[in-house]
Amino acid sequence: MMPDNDHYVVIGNGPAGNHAAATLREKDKDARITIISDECVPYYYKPRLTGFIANEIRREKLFVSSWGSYKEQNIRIRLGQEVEKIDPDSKVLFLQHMEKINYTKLIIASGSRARLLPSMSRYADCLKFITSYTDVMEHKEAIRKANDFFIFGGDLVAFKFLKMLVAMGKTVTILIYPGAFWPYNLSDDMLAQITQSLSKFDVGIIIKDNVESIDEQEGSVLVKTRKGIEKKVNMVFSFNGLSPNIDFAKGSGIDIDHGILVDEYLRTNIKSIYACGSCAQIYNPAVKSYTASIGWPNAVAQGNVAGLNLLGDHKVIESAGRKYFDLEGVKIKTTWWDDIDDES
Amino acid sequence: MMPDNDHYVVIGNGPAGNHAAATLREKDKDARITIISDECVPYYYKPRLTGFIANEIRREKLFVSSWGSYKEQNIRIRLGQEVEKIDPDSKVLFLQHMEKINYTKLIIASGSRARLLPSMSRYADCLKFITSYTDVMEHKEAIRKANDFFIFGGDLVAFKFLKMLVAMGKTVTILIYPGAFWPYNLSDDMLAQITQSLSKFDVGIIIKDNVESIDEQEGSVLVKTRKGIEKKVNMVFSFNGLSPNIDFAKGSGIDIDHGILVDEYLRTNIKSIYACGSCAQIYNPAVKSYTASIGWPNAVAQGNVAGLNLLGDHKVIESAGRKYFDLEGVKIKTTWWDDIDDES
Amino acid sequence: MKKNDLYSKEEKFFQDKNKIYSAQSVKQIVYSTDARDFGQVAKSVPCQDACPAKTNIPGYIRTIFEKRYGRAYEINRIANIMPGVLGRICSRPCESACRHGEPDNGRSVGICHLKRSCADLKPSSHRIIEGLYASTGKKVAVVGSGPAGLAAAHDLAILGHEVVLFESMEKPGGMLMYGIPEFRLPRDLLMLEIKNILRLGIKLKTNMAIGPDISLSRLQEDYDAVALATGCVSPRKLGIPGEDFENVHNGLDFMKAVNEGKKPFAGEKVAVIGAGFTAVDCARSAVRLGGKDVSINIRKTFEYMRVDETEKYEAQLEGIKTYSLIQPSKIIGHNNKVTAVEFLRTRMEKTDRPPYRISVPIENSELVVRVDSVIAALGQVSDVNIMPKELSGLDKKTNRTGIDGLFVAGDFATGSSDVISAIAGGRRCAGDIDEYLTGEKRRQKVVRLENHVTTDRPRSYDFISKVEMNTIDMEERLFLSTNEVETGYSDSQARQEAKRCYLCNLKYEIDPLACIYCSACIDVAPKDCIKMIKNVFVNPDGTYGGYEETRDWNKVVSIAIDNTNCIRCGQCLAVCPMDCISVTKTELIEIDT
Amino acid sequence: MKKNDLYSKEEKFFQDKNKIYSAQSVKQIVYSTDARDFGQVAKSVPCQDACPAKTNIPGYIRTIFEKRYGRAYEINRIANIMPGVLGRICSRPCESACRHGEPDNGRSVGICHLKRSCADLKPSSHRIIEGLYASTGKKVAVVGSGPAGLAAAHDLAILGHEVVLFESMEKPGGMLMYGIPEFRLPRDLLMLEIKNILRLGIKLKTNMAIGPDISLSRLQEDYDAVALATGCVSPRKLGIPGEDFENVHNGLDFMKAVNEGKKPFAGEKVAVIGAGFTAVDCARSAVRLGGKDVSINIRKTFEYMRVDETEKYEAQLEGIKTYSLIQPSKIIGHNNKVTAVEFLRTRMEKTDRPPYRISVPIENSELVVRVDSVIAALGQVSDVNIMPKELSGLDKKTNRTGIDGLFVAGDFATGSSDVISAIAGGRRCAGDIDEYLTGEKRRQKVVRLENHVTTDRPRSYDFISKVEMNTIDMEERLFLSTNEVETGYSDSQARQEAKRCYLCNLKYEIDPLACIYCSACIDVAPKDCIKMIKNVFVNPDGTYGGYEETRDWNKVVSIAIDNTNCIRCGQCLAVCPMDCISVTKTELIEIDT
Repeated sequence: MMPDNDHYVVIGNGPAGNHAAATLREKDKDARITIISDECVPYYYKPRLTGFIANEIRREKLFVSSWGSYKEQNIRIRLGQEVEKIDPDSKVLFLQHMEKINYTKLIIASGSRARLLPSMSRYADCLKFITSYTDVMEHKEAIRKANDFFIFGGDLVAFKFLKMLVAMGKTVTILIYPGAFWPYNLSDDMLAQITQSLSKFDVGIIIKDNVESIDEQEGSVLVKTRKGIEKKVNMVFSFNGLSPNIDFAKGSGIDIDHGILVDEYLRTNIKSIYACGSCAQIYNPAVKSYTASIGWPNAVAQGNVAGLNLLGDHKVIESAGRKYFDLEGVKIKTTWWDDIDDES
Repeated sequence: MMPDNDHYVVIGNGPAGNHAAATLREKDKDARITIISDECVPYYYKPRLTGFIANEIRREKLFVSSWGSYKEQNIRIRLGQEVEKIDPDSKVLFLQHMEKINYTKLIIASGSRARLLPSMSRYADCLKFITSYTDVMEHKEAIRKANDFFIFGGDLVAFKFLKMLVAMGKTVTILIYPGAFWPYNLSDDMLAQITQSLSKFDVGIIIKDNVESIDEQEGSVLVKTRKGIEKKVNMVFSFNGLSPNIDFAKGSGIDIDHGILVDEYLRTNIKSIYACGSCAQIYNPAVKSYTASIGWPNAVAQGNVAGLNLLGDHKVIESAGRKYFDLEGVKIKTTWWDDIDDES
Repeated sequence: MKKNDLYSKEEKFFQDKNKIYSAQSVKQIVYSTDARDFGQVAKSVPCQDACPAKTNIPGYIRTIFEKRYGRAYEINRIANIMPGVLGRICSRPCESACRHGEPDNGRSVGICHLKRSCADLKPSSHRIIEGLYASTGKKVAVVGSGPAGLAAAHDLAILGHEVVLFESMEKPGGMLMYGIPEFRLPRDLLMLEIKNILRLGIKLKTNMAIGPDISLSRLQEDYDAVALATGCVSPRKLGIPGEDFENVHNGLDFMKAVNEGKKPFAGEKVAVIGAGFTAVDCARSAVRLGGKDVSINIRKTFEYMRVDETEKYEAQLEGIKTYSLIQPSKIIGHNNKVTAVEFLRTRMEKTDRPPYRISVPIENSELVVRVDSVIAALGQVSDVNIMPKELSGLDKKTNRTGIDGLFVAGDFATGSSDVISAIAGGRRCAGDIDEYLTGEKRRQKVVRLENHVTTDRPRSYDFISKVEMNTIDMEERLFLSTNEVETGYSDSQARQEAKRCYLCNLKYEIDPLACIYCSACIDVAPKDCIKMIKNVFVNPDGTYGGYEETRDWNKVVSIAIDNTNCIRCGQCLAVCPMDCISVTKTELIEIDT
Repeated sequence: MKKNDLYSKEEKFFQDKNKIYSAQSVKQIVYSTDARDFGQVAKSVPCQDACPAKTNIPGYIRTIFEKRYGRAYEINRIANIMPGVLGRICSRPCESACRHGEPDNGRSVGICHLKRSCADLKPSSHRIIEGLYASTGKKVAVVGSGPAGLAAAHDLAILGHEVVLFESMEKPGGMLMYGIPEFRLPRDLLMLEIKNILRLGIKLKTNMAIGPDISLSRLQEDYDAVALATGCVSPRKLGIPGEDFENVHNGLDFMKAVNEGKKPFAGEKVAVIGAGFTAVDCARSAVRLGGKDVSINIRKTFEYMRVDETEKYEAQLEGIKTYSLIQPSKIIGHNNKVTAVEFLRTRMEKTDRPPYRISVPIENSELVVRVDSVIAALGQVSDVNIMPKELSGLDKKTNRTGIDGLFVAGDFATGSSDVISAIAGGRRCAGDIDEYLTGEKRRQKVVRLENHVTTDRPRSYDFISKVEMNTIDMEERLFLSTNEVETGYSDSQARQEAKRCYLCNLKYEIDPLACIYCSACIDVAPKDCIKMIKNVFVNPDGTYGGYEETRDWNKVVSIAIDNTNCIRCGQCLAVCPMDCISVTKTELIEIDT
């Protein structure tokens, strides 16, 4: 009979999850460790996806881990499996298709996904996203073949993707949606600066307008705006920021706001459950508030801390958060309230 | 094939019916003549029924005709058959049990039957009547055996029957109902006279009272009056006048008031239909009104006239009606209105 | 299984009308609008056809037999709205038409008594079921809260209109409240059934007469439609000298006074003139006021009295004499008080026009009768003064007038009739108003056809004699004049009487394709109800007429069951070797279009 | 055949509760009052059990599947009286309980959307069916025409009492009329469903407030019973400095003004404080009044908002931001006008008492937000000043008070709840009043059991994804602020969503006497729904508790279907070689006692 070892389960196969798992294995050689991912590929570099589309980066260079590396670390990896529900009382995860997984301790590092604006939900079938390997594999060939693109939104990835398309010689129109950085709205001044910054590229820029309808018509897509602009394009992409991937945690008793609320030790309100990476909102004693964390380095650091604390440590996460993003030269605040502006 | 002779039908086997039939046979040798009677005995003397009960008259003396006499006259007699309906348009009589009889001319001489007071209908099972041979045959033995009698009402027959019972040595109580001669009411004066007249007999007399209830109890009958008199007797008889036997004619289109309305020629309002005897109300040009006819001689005379007129004659019936009956010395008017009194 | 139970209107089962159901256990229901089916029901179910409101009589009698009194009450209410009231005072045209009254068949079924029995015997927890259409936002004023007005208001409320009911008297009910005596119709019952109508959100405004209190033109302004249902309240006059003497009452005023609890003078000797319900009611009320010698005086014979046998019987029981074939010629008085009536005797005579038999006075046949009072109950005519002078298009049949949005209902439209006709008229008027307001006909009559397995009644039921109504005795009647005379059937009496119904709504048919002409059915038929026919006549309106019979086997095209003679004994069904006789339950009902 | 269809209450079919129906074609219906049946229904039909009004949810969803929208509407009305209203604004406790929301089962069924669909899609000729009890002659005053008052009035009218409904505002409906914005609840629909209640003869007196216009003691004199259903209208205060500045609204007053057609000042930057429906309604209304930067500010996290996902989604769609984990500490103003709000950040903390998770402010975490207006929508408390001072016996559970004939209903009795709870409370109060007036309990809940032939739904229905509600786009929302945002399901959408329902009211049972323990059913079960058990626990109230399972065949006493896990796929039924699995339709309904 197998010894009744601990079973540490990590939900999420990104930087936070992998670094958490690696830390756990490093400190506890006997424990069962499992990473669950809803994607079907090993741990990969998300920031390299655009380069991969543009054929600047080869497929092999995309991956951080190969299949073999999990085995080496004795970490069980379960890909293509979606967690549906957590029952913290019985310490059980419910997967789709009726499987249950018992855990002793849990790290949620489920990351985030492209945000579908509520107003766009009826056009979901026509909208493409570039947030995951799966997205990219689905659209890569089509992007290469297509000529006319419409980009709706305007977050950090949006402008990276736009520049890539322009570099590939595509015709691009962008409708900049002021709420793309939700919950931070772009002001008119900001919009003007961004437009100015983009003017060096040969792209159509639409501001102060909104999508009226998107219709798929014999292979092409017709976008109409409120103000009457019509664009017939091959593909429409939506870039309106990210939402934490935390639906499965709802109703479990774990405190959730936008993301999973954790204290400075990355502990949730439920014992034995930790969260890290972009799915988490971390209490920042400095600003006396919860902040979302964005970016690869943050995720790596949080994964390490989560792993250590889960095993008994009391490390406080060092805030690697920035107060501003740089969006085409425009400073975008990472907190929403006015007065931070004055404080800074 | 039989010649398509006339078929004269007479409803009723009493004096009016038999004399009508006899007249018809006398004047028309070929016609089919049928008498229909709901009783099962040949033509008999109704006035002799009381004597027959008292054993003063033997059964044979009761009958006017024997079975043979109908045959001799070639008159078909159908006994025990009740007429249910007349259809003057198709000249059809409907008998009970689905038989139909076609006629060419019809004489209604259906007589009358004991009147059951509406107020007494709930006690119908306890009340005996003496108006037909069938009644008498049913009660004769019981009357002989019984000792205590209660008589309710007080028409002509009532007093005859009462005297018979007294003569037979029975104990009799009579409750004189002022409406017994309906539609002629006895006044208080008249009641006093009648009581006086009856005082020579050893009978209990109740006036200005009414029956409260009649209950059959183990072979005897308990009569209670409104005023609290209780009589336990063997039999209760009701004598409250007669009603014409004309239910079957209702709805046929023949004018009916109390009885069947006929003119002075005994014609009803329907061609080929005549009525005579106590079932008829005959127009009396002398008093300019319809009068009911009572009594054997009237019935005989009317039967003859009806027969003659049916065959084409125009005889006016000679009114044999009386303006008064003698009821134990009290004169009872045969018409109801006040002023006749003054006129006479 | 469930889904097969119900066929929608569209899924007509009878593609071919010659197709006959054979007995089976699956319910098959068809809603037919075929003229032949309407004709068949009208001819074969004479009671329902005779009812002005087309009450489903065999339907409710059947449910009484099943002891489902509540359901029976609701079946009644669908058509006649106030079953407890009508179960007491209906003029009963159904009973005259009942096949049980035909030759050989005994007395007609006590349909009205049974109607009352379901009101009496329904469980105390009985719930009135109403199907309310969506609110339309339209407002309708109904003037007059007698039977026609109540019926119109009820149906309009059901149809979703806002209804205000105007009544000139203090209480609603019209003739029901003020015309009919309490001993025939208890007021708590009447008010209960009126309340059951009013509770559908109908606003009742009493003491509001059109003219004095509110003008018709005002109503026309304030409401989307106005229905006049003020009935017939102007009394017919005797038209003879002395009519204005004191103590010469007209019947309706006399009844109104009695019903208001007043004690109009009647005296000991009372002569009522008239042959209708009101005459009998006046006479019976006079008895309760102390009349010792109360007479009803009619011009024709008993037969022509416009009351049913029960009323005649009860009047006679209460000592009331009916003098026929006389008509008043003069009222004689002293000091302006009536002392006597002079009558002329009459005789019956024929005319060529309706009513065909009339009474004519006999010359010099005067007779004088001493009286203390005279009550002239000759009926009423409608008071048309209420109508605008320019009104010309009044159509007595359709409830519409020449004025847009103004309707007439009940006796006011048709002239004096009876309660059930007034209710039917009120409901018809509501339908017309609804069509006017909504632009569509929302209800229609259809014949519901349902296969039926058995005949449901043994032959022995045919020989049950009619169950008489129970009544209180004379002393109780006089003890309190408002004591109800009739006391209703008991549960077992009601079921017994219900058994008598022939269930004429069960249609018997022989499948001519399966029939082998063995004539076994004809041999067992207790009536002349199964016929060898060579032809069926078709009426101009598309309904079937009579059968052309033949005794010549060469000419027989079919053996047919004559449902107008059939007494549903089921003997044919039992002997048929081919199982080719089917039973279908046919019901004339109203459904949403 | 007909008579075998129906078993009366007395003729209990289940003499032995172990007897299980086997599938057959004859309908067998039993009305049970056995605690075990109540327990079974409560456990197995979680949606109906979660509904405060105990709406027969599987029943109406099934009839929607059958395209019988009218019937579905009536099934709803039996319990919740205003299906069109609740189909829009119900707080949907049923959907949280729906078994479709359990692990593996996808999203819960759109029960509320389906409720709306039967109101939308019922035929135009649909008729509302009411079963009216006989008039009692009793008069009841109901004070307050909000959901509780309307529900109480409706039931009292049905029960035969005369009802007068007093309303202090100009229009009836209470919070429905004045609290909920028109874009969520069109007023013509609301008035239609209110009229459907009022048309049962209920007299509505508006602009009549208890206190100013009529005294409570006067009502107690004039009526046989009085029900207070004035709800909760006294707003909870923020309790912070600056609360009285201009443009600091309380939520209910703000909504009231909006719903009266006034345009209260909101400005461009609007901060709504509160986490309930009213907060969201205020925010969405502020958007329609021209607000450009409208936020909802909540103390806890999103999860603790007392609104459903649809509302959150729609608010977000309309550009409303929700800021969580902050609470206002001060309102800052200039010239008596609000200019900004000072917030403190909060964090979640545990407590030992309900609600267990609370938010606590973080010291020195102040932040100031510039605003043009503040709307404080913190909910309301009942205004108990209306109650007589000597009133001591107010029992929040029973609707009775210590004063004879005085009752309380809805939020006024229980404190602030939701519409469906208020309706349930109003109906319960009506039942209590009826018992008080008549001395008897005239209605009772029973479990109706009917044998059922098949499972009625293929397994493929389990994988249908939830059908989303259709909505109008932003431009239309802003074009006319009263435009209804949601547009309802189409016919095919409604049927599609209806297919998803597991029909939890179908009870699956294995006859232990016929079962041969072959375990074929266990093998095909898609869920852990068929269990080998050695014991069934019995709760103290007589209901069945859970199963004690065993894997030891020696201890198995029965193989049982756990109806709380069963998704009615019918696969066990199909494979059972012994035909020993039966299906029974179980429905919690109300019948006359």
